[in-house]
Amino acid sequence: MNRPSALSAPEKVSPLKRDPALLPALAAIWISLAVFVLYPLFRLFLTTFMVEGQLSFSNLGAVLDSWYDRQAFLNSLWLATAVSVAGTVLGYIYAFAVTRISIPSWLKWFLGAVTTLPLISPPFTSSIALTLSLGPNGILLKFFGIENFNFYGFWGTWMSETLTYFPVSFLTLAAVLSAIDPNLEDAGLSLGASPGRVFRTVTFPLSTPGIANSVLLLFASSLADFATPLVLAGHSFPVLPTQAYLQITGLYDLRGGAALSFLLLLPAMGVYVLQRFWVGKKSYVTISGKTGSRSGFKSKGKLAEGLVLGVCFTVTAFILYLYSLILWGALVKVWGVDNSLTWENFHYVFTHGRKAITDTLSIAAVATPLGGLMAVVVGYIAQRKRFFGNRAMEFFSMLNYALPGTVVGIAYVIAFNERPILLTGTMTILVAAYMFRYHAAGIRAVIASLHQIDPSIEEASASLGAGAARTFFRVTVPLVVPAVLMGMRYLFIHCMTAISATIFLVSVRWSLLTTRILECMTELQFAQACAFSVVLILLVFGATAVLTGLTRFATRRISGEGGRG
Amino acid sequence: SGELNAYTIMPEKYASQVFEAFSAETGIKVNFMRFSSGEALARVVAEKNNPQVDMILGGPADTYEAGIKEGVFEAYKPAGAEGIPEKFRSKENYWTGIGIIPLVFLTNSKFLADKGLEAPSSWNDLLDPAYKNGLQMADARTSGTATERIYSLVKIMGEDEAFAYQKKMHQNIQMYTKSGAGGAMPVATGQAASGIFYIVDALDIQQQGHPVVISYPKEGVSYGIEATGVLKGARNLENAKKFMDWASSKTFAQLLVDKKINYIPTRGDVEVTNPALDLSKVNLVEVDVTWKGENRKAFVDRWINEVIK
Amino acid sequence: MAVTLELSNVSKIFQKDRELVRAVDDVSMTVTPGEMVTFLGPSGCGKTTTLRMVAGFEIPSGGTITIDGQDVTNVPVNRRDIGFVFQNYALFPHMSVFENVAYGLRVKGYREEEIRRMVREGLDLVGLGKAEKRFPNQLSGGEQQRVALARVLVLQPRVLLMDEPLSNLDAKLRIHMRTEIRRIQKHLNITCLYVTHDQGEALTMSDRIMVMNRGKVEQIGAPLEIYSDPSSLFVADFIGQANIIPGEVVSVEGGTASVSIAGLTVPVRAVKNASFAPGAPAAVVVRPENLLPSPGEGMKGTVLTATFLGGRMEYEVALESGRTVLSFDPFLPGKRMWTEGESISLSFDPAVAVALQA
Amino acid sequence: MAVTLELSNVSKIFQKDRELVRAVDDVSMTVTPGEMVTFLGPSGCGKTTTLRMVAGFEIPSGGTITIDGQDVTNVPVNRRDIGFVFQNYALFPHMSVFENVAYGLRVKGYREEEIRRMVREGLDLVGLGKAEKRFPNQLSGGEQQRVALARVLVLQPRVLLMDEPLSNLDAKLRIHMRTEIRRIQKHLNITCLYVTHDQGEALTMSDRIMVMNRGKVEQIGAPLEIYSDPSSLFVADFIGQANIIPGEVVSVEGGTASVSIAGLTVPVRAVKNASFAPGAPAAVVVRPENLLPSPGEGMKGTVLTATFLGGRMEYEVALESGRTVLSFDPFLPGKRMWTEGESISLSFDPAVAVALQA
Ligand SMILES: Nc1ncnc2c1ncn2[C@@H]1O[C@H](COP(=O)(O)OP(=O)(O)OP(=O)(O)O)[C@@H](O)[C@H]1O
Ligand SMILES: Nc1ncnc2c1ncn2[C@@H]1O[C@H](COP(=O)(O)OP(=O)(O)OP(=O)(O)O)[C@@H](O)[C@H]1O
Ligand SMILES: [Fe+3]
Ligand SMILES: [Mg+2]
Ligand SMILES: [Mg+2]
Repeated sequence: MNRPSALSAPEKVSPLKRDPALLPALAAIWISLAVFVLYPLFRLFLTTFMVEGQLSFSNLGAVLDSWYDRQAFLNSLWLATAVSVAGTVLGYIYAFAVTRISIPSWLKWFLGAVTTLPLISPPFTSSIALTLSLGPNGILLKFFGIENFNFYGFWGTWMSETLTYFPVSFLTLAAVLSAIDPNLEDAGLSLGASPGRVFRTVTFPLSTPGIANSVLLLFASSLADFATPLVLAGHSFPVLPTQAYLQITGLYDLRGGAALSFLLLLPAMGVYVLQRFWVGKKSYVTISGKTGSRSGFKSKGKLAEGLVLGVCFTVTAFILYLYSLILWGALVKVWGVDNSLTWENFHYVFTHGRKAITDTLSIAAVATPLGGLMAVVVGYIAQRKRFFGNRAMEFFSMLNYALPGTVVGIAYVIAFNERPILLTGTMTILVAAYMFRYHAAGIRAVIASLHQIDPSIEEASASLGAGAARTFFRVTVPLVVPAVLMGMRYLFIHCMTAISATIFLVSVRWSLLTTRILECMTELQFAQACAFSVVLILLVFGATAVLTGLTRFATRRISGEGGRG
Repeated sequence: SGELNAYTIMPEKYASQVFEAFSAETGIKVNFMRFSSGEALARVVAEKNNPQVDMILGGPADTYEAGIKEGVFEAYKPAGAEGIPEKFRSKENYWTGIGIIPLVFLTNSKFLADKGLEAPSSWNDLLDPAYKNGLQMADARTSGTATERIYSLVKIMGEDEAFAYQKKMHQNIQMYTKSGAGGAMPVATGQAASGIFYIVDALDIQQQGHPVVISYPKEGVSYGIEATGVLKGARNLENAKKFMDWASSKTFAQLLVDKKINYIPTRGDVEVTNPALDLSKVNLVEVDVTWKGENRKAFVDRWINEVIK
Repeated sequence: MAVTLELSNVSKIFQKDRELVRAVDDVSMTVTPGEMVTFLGPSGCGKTTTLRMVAGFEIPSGGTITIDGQDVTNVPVNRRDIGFVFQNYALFPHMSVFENVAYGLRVKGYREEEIRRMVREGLDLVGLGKAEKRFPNQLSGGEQQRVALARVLVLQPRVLLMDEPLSNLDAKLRIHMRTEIRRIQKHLNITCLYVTHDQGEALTMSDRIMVMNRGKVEQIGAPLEIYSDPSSLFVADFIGQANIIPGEVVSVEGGTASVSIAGLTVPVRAVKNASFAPGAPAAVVVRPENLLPSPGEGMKGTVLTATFLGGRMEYEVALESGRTVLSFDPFLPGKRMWTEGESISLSFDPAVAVALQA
Repeated sequence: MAVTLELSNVSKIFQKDRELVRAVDDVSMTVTPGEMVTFLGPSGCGKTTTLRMVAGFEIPSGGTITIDGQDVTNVPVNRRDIGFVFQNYALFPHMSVFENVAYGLRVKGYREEEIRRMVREGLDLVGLGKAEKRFPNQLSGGEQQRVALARVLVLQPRVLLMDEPLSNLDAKLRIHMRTEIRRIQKHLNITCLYVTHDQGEALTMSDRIMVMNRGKVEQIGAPLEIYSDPSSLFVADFIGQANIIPGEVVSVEGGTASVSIAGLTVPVRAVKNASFAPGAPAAVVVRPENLLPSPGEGMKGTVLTATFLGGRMEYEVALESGRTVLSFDPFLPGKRMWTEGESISLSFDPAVAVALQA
């Protein structure tokens, strides 16, 4: 406009004024974040860095002086980068196979189901299967006649973490890929671009929100994971969360360990900022209110399809192989010694583990819907509403996720073991610990999905008289339901399997399945541990089915067969 | 009667038997949870302003020593303390030793047969190139088992020699595990050849039926002390003290033997039946707990900087 | 029931990087209760943006909007009781056609059987009675648009805002739909803003038309007024088709200006509010249907193109002055037809031409 | 350069739950090189689906499609050298306007400065020269549509498929764009299929028109032919506006049938291929512009509505038979105008009416 503008830049009207339903939601989120994320970390921070009533970073200094810890910091970054890249690539390949290649739907289901397995690997069990296969004298190494494969250290850790975390990436990306309007790819093709080029210039860039969020999630997961390196990294590849854990549990140095953990927040924050920057302000809206028809699948080229499916099948076979080892381990008397089949181990699980199973299920049953709700609400507000404190809210909601579980657990004990918020020994503290730690995946997936939805669809709802809450539950939520489901499934699985944070929170009244598994491992009851894992897998599959059914029911025909796949 | 809440570092399967017997005798109901030593300590430290449990059962004496510095333990000298040698008890009565566990070599017998070797009977046997990439043992930064190993070596060889030895042994290491028992399973399954463990873990593997042999080095080994102690601020202080009294008694020592709980009782007045726990043929090296505590950090640092660098 | 809608000095500025887009610029207008006002204007002139501000999707950068006397600038969309038909339909992709249409009714809390009845009625109205189980991506473009329309019409809102609601329909259906819309709107006395690119639609349906250009209001008036008394060359040119023939004012008398065009002096009605002085340049607007081949004298020219257009012939004629004009000759059998390259002479009835300031 | 396009017995069946939608039903047609064929038909009749099959987005359920004599039924889209303008635009949301338009050019491997020049030209063509840095979500509906058009036109494909490419443009721009499209298409001799709802567009632009109904071809022919010789009542009714007046054949002679309507016997041209027998019922199609108020005798009726439509008056008249007919009377000053409720008498020129089998 050539005329000097009489009106200044667009005037800002507080979104709260126009969207009164936002206020209670915002208040609820901030309060819960303050109580369950900020307050514990603040208390831990004080414990760590207050020396005789004075702020002092001597703890950190001492740690940073050690070459070993510095190395660990660098290794952590390197490992997290490698895992997030490899996991995202693998996740993308799976998502691509499921959403873009015409394969029978049972096969899609099967691929999807198998990828849940690694998620359900309670600490150590899958690592053990891996070690048995690829470690020194490993079954697979012998089978393929490979020698001198240095499994312990970077390679083993990287492989195990990639396998464990890629399903998160797969689920996020599948939701995003299936929501790309097929007309856009059609347009690319009709402009003469080859399928490969369309992928490069249209499909891939449009999945940016999914990729960015997957990378962020995987990076944070790997950064915070101490259990896998604990078993597989060995001495030659120290990483920071393991060091922190060791500092606390091995050297009885809580302050040093916590200090090390706080160090992890720097790269996490860095990646968060990078991710925002990468996704940027571009538009990725591919679900507009004017839909094109879905077109018949078009071949992406035999070579590419073959390659993608090849990778999928290889990885799937490998996962199946690993878990059949565990199943085998659960069914035999003594692994490798007495291979006679027995139900004894399962019997053990259902007798000694019954309370743990019911407790864990109840906790998961409470945390999962709450976490799912929290994930959509936070994701929605972070992506759709623009006002002060938005970014902070989004970042805080990831804090617990990006810190090693042990540290979070300790922070919870310190914060909630005395008035005013006395929670130790209750179910609440366990639910909160799981929820605020593992809702991150759901939030990221929701954010990624929302990027694709034209706001005019929500506007339409408002103009039809629906209030913010109704619009949210009837329109927004169903549209991001794949993402929410994914988040809930992730949360549920972690309620059933994660241990690091809650090891400090379990109490006599509330015991957890994974604690039992860990016990089995430390007490060298390998077979029982395997049996627990098998039971866990079955429970998770059952629960996932129920979850999917319930959500479908609740939101009626979400993305029904007629809607987006 | 009443209640008693405890963390146990002793494995669940043992602790449950111990507490069961205690409850049967006193009518006190025990609620307990099992943690690794570091986790248990971290937890009691974090909970120190409002302790959730009254006592800790099991775990190496060093853990208790570290806890004393954090001020989490309550001094109490149990009634049966006199029956336990002083070297197995805290000077200030913060903890009491209830069992001892020497280090042993655990070796896969298939491996030995393949290589035509005998079970190692000297520390130097582990330097044999046949063990190359075959040893798994605990990491000094995490595991009491590992520090115990260093104490043994330092006592036997002197400090510099001990680290020189470890550097040599490092050539054969496949992996340092984070937990003391972590390497036992790989040895059992043949993934690793041999390793150094506390007797409890080694015996456990053997009793499951895995093809392993347990042997002691002729130069000697030190041992760990399994202890128990009362927490400061315990809500059921009286019951906790009762437990301490009971755990120091001969009844308890006999229970360990009868139930095949693989600790060697600290009291000398019970007879050990398991030959593997018969220490008469074992060259035990005495190591003072305070010395352990004082030197631990220095040794671990030296281990990091000299052995694994 | 019917409400007044008032826009006072409403503006909207979009800021993009360093570029400021003044999409709507100081628009003021009052829509009386039950009135239907159509927005006409070139692509990108700010019609949608204005409508979106009235709906409350967009916050005006300046100015106020009142509905029924109440300032709604900060009232949330869902409290405004408006109906909005989106240019891009904005159907809920996850809901069947039935559910899309039932959505607003459910919000209002109708009973299930009522909803079923009303949705059926709405879908029958737009001719989609049989598609209620389908999902939006199983519908053709026009079918989607009709669902969007039905979704809003069943609600009978106080204020109805429609953004090119018929653009993807065929002529027959469009005519049918526009009569239906008009009927409902009149029957329920709904205040209505309507955006269209179809001038026939604008002229037939509206009580008044607002012509916009680059974010500004060019003229607001009844259809006939806009057509016959365009207040600016832009409006004259934009509405219908217009031949704008430059000339010079010879004399002015009352509402009539004598203008000399191509040597001829013709008395033409002067546009309202014009102040012509003899000797000043003037532009005479002659509609193509008023510029007809004449057997006698007239403006001479050569036929550039002759197109058969159903009910009429359309001639593009290059006048001797070099200017190209359009002539629509009603097609009647037996009438002489011209072909490309032929000489032609055109004349018009000055009474239905109008002179504007050039 | 120009290619033939041939569809032989092409069908498309969508299966949804138990419902089978036969969207395209046995369509056969040949488009000669450089020809522009327009698809006309009611909403949902299968136009888009046909176009999508030609493009290769959809695999026909039956039949074959050949381009330039080569069976392309199984050739991937990107090897067909087609250009497709989507009904819903399908702009790349993550690319600026410039990048959207440059996309196809980059694929073809033009040099950067050439691309820049061609994109500029393309954008200037659609009047969006200044918007090249914007993103699609910062454009108005019409602007988006123009970008979609430019993106395809710059490529100059062998076959151009356009699905309502001008539906969201204002009348002026639409006319401008259609002449431009036609010019480019003729100049480059591009074979072109065009879907539109605007009959004016179809009649002016096309070499031939294909009228579809419920997936089937109703008639293919030159515009004038379709208009004046509709082969079915559907076509007659759909194209333009038609008064269909039932009558009875009195006698047939050559191409002329004498039909008795409302007591009068009029000689009307019989449609091609019709076989009339005296006494058989016939439908006489009279275009509203041919049904004019007559001072003398004619069909008597009462004016229901009288609408001013710019260049003409539109009368809706109830005949004595109860049938409602439309009459378009060119609006000329001084001409008598009827108002609602007045009696009127209408007559038509039988030479431009046509009799169809009823
Ligand atoms: N994926 C689908 N599943 C089921 N039916 C479909 C699907 N896609 C289109 N149809 C139906 O096929 C018919 C033809 O659709 P098409 O899009 O070709 O119509 P069209 O002629 O382009 O209409 P319009 O002018 O409204 O765009 C319609 O009735 C539509 O509802
Ligand atoms: N988010 C935005 N950022 C920048 N410019 C915008 C944005 N939205 C719209 N515009 C610009 O504002 C102007 C008015 O847009 P608007 O959508 O109101 O046009 P319109 O009159 O509805 O046009 P059409 O008939 O093509 O739909 C256009 O030039 C458009 O490019
Ligand atoms: Fe964890
Ligand atoms: Mg618009
Ligand atoms: Mg269509």
